[in-house]
Amino acid sequence: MQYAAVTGIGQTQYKARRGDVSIAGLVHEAAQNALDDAGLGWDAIEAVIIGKAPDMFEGVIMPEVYLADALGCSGKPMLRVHTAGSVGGSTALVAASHVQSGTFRRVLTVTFEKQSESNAMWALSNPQPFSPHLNAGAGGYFAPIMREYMRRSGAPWDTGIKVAVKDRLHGSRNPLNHLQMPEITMQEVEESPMLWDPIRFLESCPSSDGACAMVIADEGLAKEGPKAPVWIRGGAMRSEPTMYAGRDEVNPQAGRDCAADVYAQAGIDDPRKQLDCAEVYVPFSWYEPMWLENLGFAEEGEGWKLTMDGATSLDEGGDIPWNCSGGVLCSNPIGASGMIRFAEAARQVRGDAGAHQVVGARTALGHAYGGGAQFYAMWVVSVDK
Amino acid sequence: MSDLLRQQFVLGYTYTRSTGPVVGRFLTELRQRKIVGTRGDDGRVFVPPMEFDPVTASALDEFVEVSDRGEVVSWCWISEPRDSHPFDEPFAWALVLLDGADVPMVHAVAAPEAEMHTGMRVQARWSEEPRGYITDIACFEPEVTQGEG
Amino acid sequence: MSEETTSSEDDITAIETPVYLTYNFTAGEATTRFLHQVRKGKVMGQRCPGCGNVYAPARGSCAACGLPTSEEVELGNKATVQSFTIVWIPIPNNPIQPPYIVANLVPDGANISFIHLMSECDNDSVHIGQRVEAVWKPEEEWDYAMDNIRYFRPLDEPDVPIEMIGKVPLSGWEGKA
Amino acid sequence: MKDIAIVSFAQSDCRRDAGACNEVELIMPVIEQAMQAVGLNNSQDVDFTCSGSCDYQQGAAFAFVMGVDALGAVPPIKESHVEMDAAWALYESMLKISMGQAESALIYGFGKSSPGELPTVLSQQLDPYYLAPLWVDSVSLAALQARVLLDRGLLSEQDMAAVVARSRANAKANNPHAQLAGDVSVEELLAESPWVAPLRKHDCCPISDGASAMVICTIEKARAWGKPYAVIRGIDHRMESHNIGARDLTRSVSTELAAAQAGVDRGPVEVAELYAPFSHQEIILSQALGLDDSTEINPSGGVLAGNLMMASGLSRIGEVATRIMSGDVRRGVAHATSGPCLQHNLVAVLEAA
Repeated sequence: MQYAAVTGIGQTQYKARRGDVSIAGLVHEAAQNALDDAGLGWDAIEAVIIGKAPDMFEGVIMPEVYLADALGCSGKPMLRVHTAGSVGGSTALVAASHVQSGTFRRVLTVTFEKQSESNAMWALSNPQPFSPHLNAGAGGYFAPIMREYMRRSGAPWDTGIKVAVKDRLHGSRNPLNHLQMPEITMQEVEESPMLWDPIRFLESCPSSDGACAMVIADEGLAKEGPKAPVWIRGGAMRSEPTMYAGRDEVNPQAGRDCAADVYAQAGIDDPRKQLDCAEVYVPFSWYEPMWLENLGFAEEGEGWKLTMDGATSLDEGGDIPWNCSGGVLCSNPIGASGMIRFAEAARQVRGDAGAHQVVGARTALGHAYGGGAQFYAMWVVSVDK
Repeated sequence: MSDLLRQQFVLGYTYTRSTGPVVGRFLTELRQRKIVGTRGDDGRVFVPPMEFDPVTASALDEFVEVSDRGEVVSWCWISEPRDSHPFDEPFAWALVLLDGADVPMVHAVAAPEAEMHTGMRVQARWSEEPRGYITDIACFEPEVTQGEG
Repeated sequence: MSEETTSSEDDITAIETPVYLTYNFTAGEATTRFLHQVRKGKVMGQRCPGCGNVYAPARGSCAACGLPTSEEVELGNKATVQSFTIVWIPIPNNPIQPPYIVANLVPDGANISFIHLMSECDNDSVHIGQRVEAVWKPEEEWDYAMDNIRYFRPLDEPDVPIEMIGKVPLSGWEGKA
Repeated sequence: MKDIAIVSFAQSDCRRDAGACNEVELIMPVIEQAMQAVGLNNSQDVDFTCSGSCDYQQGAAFAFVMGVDALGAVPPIKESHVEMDAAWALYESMLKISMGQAESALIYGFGKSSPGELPTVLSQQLDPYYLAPLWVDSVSLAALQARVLLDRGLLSEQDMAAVVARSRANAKANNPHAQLAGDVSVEELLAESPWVAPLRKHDCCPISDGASAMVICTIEKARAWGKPYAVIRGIDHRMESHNIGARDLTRSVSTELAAAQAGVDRGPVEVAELYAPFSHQEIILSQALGLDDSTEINPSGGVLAGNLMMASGLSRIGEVATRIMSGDVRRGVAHATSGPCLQHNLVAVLEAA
C-alpha cells in the first residue's frame, strides 16, 4: 500500500441556512478552501470523490452529475459515495484508496449537505405505503437505545447533559460552528424541551448547511505542500444489518470491529493512551459514553465515568479530549459531518486547529457512523508516517 | 402467493433553493424580462449563466446581457407530452442559441411541428407575471420580425 | 444593466422548487403476506432456516444469515418491552398527541422487536421487561396495516428478566423461564 | 491499478415490472448465483462488498440499506455503496484490492424502475435551477443529441434502426435475460412513427427491473480457486460538463479519454458491450472507442434489450467477462455511462488469463 497524506483541508461556515450560495456554490467553497490550504490550483487534482447523504435532502438525484462543473471535473474521474450518515468518513476513505492503491497521486474529496433546502428529519420519515413501522424521526429511533444504555451502565441521568455542555463549550472555540453557545450551562440543557425521552432539545444535533473538503496526496507530492502532511495511518469500514435477532444495538459489533481494525493498522492497542484526541460522531449527547465503550476508550459500562470525570473535556484538561471542534452537536450538515470529524482530526495533528487545538497532538481518531448505527468509517491520522 | 399490494404514492417536497449570486442575478433579470449570461475564462458566453467555468472551475462573475431571440440548434418533438411537461399539446424541446450567447440553452418551443427546423429563428414568450424562475420564459416561439403579422 | 433601480432586497436569492414524483409502490412478497394476515387480525413471523430465529414483521429474509425465509409462524398477542421512548413532539400525519410512548416490542414467539405505540399506561411507569398486549381496532376497521393494532397496553404479569427479552415463546411468560 | 480477476457474474432477467419483489428479494438470487459459481456462500466469504443503486428509482430513501439484509452481514462486513451504477462499485472495489486491503470482493447493483416514471424521475437529476424546474426528461435530451448527429450527416435513421435490429437479433440469439428480443428488419423499424422525434420508441432502451452481481479477486486468488476467470487489464472513467450546450454532443470526449487511459487500443477488441441507452449513442461510443467492423458490438443486445438501471454498467462488464471465461473471445471492452447525453463514462478492458 502506498502512503497517503492529507495536504489540504477546507470547510465552509456552517449555518442553519447558507442562503448566500447555491448547492454548487457551497460545494465549490469548501473545495476551493482545501485547494488554497494545499497551495494548489484545480489542475493539480487528478480525481474527485464526492459524498453526501440521501439525495432527498436536496431533491437533486445523483447530484454529482450537476456538481461536476463546480468541482472542476471535466475530463476527470468523479465518484459518488453514499453510505448513510457515515458517508463523510467513508468518502474520505474511498478518496484515500485512490492514492493508496497507487492509481492516482493527488485527489480532491468533498462532502456536503444543504439541509435547509428541505427539512431533513421529515425527509427520512416520508410515509411509504404498507410501511409496518411507526416513524418518529432519528431521535425516536435512537432514544430507546440510549435508554437501554442507561439501564445497563447505571450511568447518572445527567451524563448526556454534561456532554451537551462540554461539546458546546468546545464548539465556542471554533468560529465555523453553526451553534455558538459559550454561556451554556447544565441547567439550560436540563430545562430545554424533552423531545424523545431521554433526549432533550439541547442534547441533539442541529440541522445545518455546509461542506467539507480535503486534498489527499501520495508521499512524494505530500512533502511538497506548504503545510506538514497528515499521514493516514489506518482506515476501516464496517457494516451490519439494521435489524437482526440478537443484535446489540447499544454496543454494535460493527463499531467494535471497525475500531479494532483501524487500531491494528495504526499500531494502537490502548486508544486512550496512544491517541491524543478524537473526533467522534456524536449526534445525540448519550452517544459519547456509548462510543467511549464501543471504541475501546473505556470498559463496557464505564464510558460515562470518563465523561463525568472530564477526561474528554478540553476545558477540564482531560487526558483524551473528544470533539474539540464542537462535534456534530454544534454543526451537522449530515453528508459532511463524518468528513468534518476526519478533517478536524487531521487539523489537530497538524497543529492548526486554532483555539480548539490540543497542545502537542500527534495522533488522532476520526469516526463516523450512520443508518441504524450500523455503518462505520474510521481513520487514524498522525504527524508521524 | 397472496394478491399483490400496490398503492400509488407521491414522494415530494417543495424545496427552498437559495440561488447564490449568479443564479440569483439571472433570475432577477428574468423577472424584468431580460436574459443575462456569464463569460467563461475562454470568452464564451454561457446562457443561462454558469457559476463555474466548465474547464477551469473558476468562479465566473462577468455578466453579459443577451437577446431574447435566437436560433434553434437542435430540437425534438414531444408528440405525447408527459404530465410533468409544460404543455398539454405537442411541443418541442430545443437547444436555443440566443443572439449574443456562445452556448445554447435547453427550453421549450411552441410551434407547429411542420415549422420546426434546425436554424429556425425563435423569440422568448414571456410569462404574464415573471417571478424570477426559469419558467418566466414560458417558452420560445417562432420569431416575428418587424413588418410581419 | 437594469433600467429600474432595484434595491438589493428585491434581488432573487431563493426560489421554491416543487419536486413531486408519483410512484406505484409495491409491498414486497413477504410484506404482502404479512399484511394480508394483519388484515385478518393475525401477526405472523417467519423463521430463518439457518439460525431458527423468528422475524416479525418478516421482510422475506434473515438479515443475519442472508437467507430467504418462508416458514410462517403465528405470534402471540402479547409482547415484551425491549426499550422505549416518551415522545414529546407530534408525528406528521398521525393524530396521536404528545407525550406518547413509542416502544420496541418483542411479540411472544418472535426474536426481534418492532416499534409500536403504548397506551392505557402511566408513562412514568413504563419500563424495560414490561409485559404488554395488543389492543386491536374493531374488526370492521381492519386494513392492510400494522395500525390495525391501535396500541399495546400493560399486562398484569411479572416482568421478563433482561436476558429473556427476545426469547419468550408463544406459550408466553408466567414468571417462569 | 492492479490486474484483477472477474471470477463470476450473475444477472436477473430484465423485467418491465418485478412486481412483488422488494430490494432483498431482487438481490438475493443473483448474489447467491454469483457466489455459488465460485463455491462461496455469502459476503462472509469475500473481503469487501460494494453496491450501486439510486433511491429515487423506487422512491425510497436508503434503498441500499435494505440491500445489506441480503448479504448475511453478521458478523459485520467491510462494505460500501455508491449512488451510481454498480460499474463504479466495481471500480471502488478494485481500488480496495489494489491497495491491499482486500483480496476478493462481491459487487452488486439493483434497480426497480417500474414504480416511477423513469424519464421524468431522471429530469430531477439535472441542474436544479435551470433544467429540473422545466422537467426535461432524459429521452428528450437524448433526442436533442440525436438530431445534432442527423443534422450534421454523421449518421442516418437507417444507421440507428440497424443498431436496434442487431440488438434485438443478438438478444434473441444470445441473451435469455433480455426483455426485448426478436427478428425485426430496419425497414419495419423505420415504418414505425416517431415517438420523441427524431427518436422512435425502439431507439430508446426499455425500462426494466432487476439486479446483477459479480465476484472479483486478485489473480493469485483466482488461480487458487481454480475456476476460469477474466482479467480486468485496464479501467478508467471520466466526467464531462453538465451543460449539454457546452459539450460537443456528436462525440464522447470522456469515453475517448477513458479508453486511452484504460488501454483499449493496446490490442484487438473482439467484443464490446456498450451502455448505450439510445441507439445513436451506440454509434457515438463505438467511434469514441475506435471500434470498427472487427469488433462484435453488444452481442447481448445491450441495454436496448433490457436496462437494469444502476446495474446495467456492471452487467456490460459481466457480459464481456462471461464471454472471456467461456473461452469464446480473448479480449473485449465494456462501457458504462451515467448522466444526460453520456455525461460520465467508464471503460474497462478485459482479457483472457
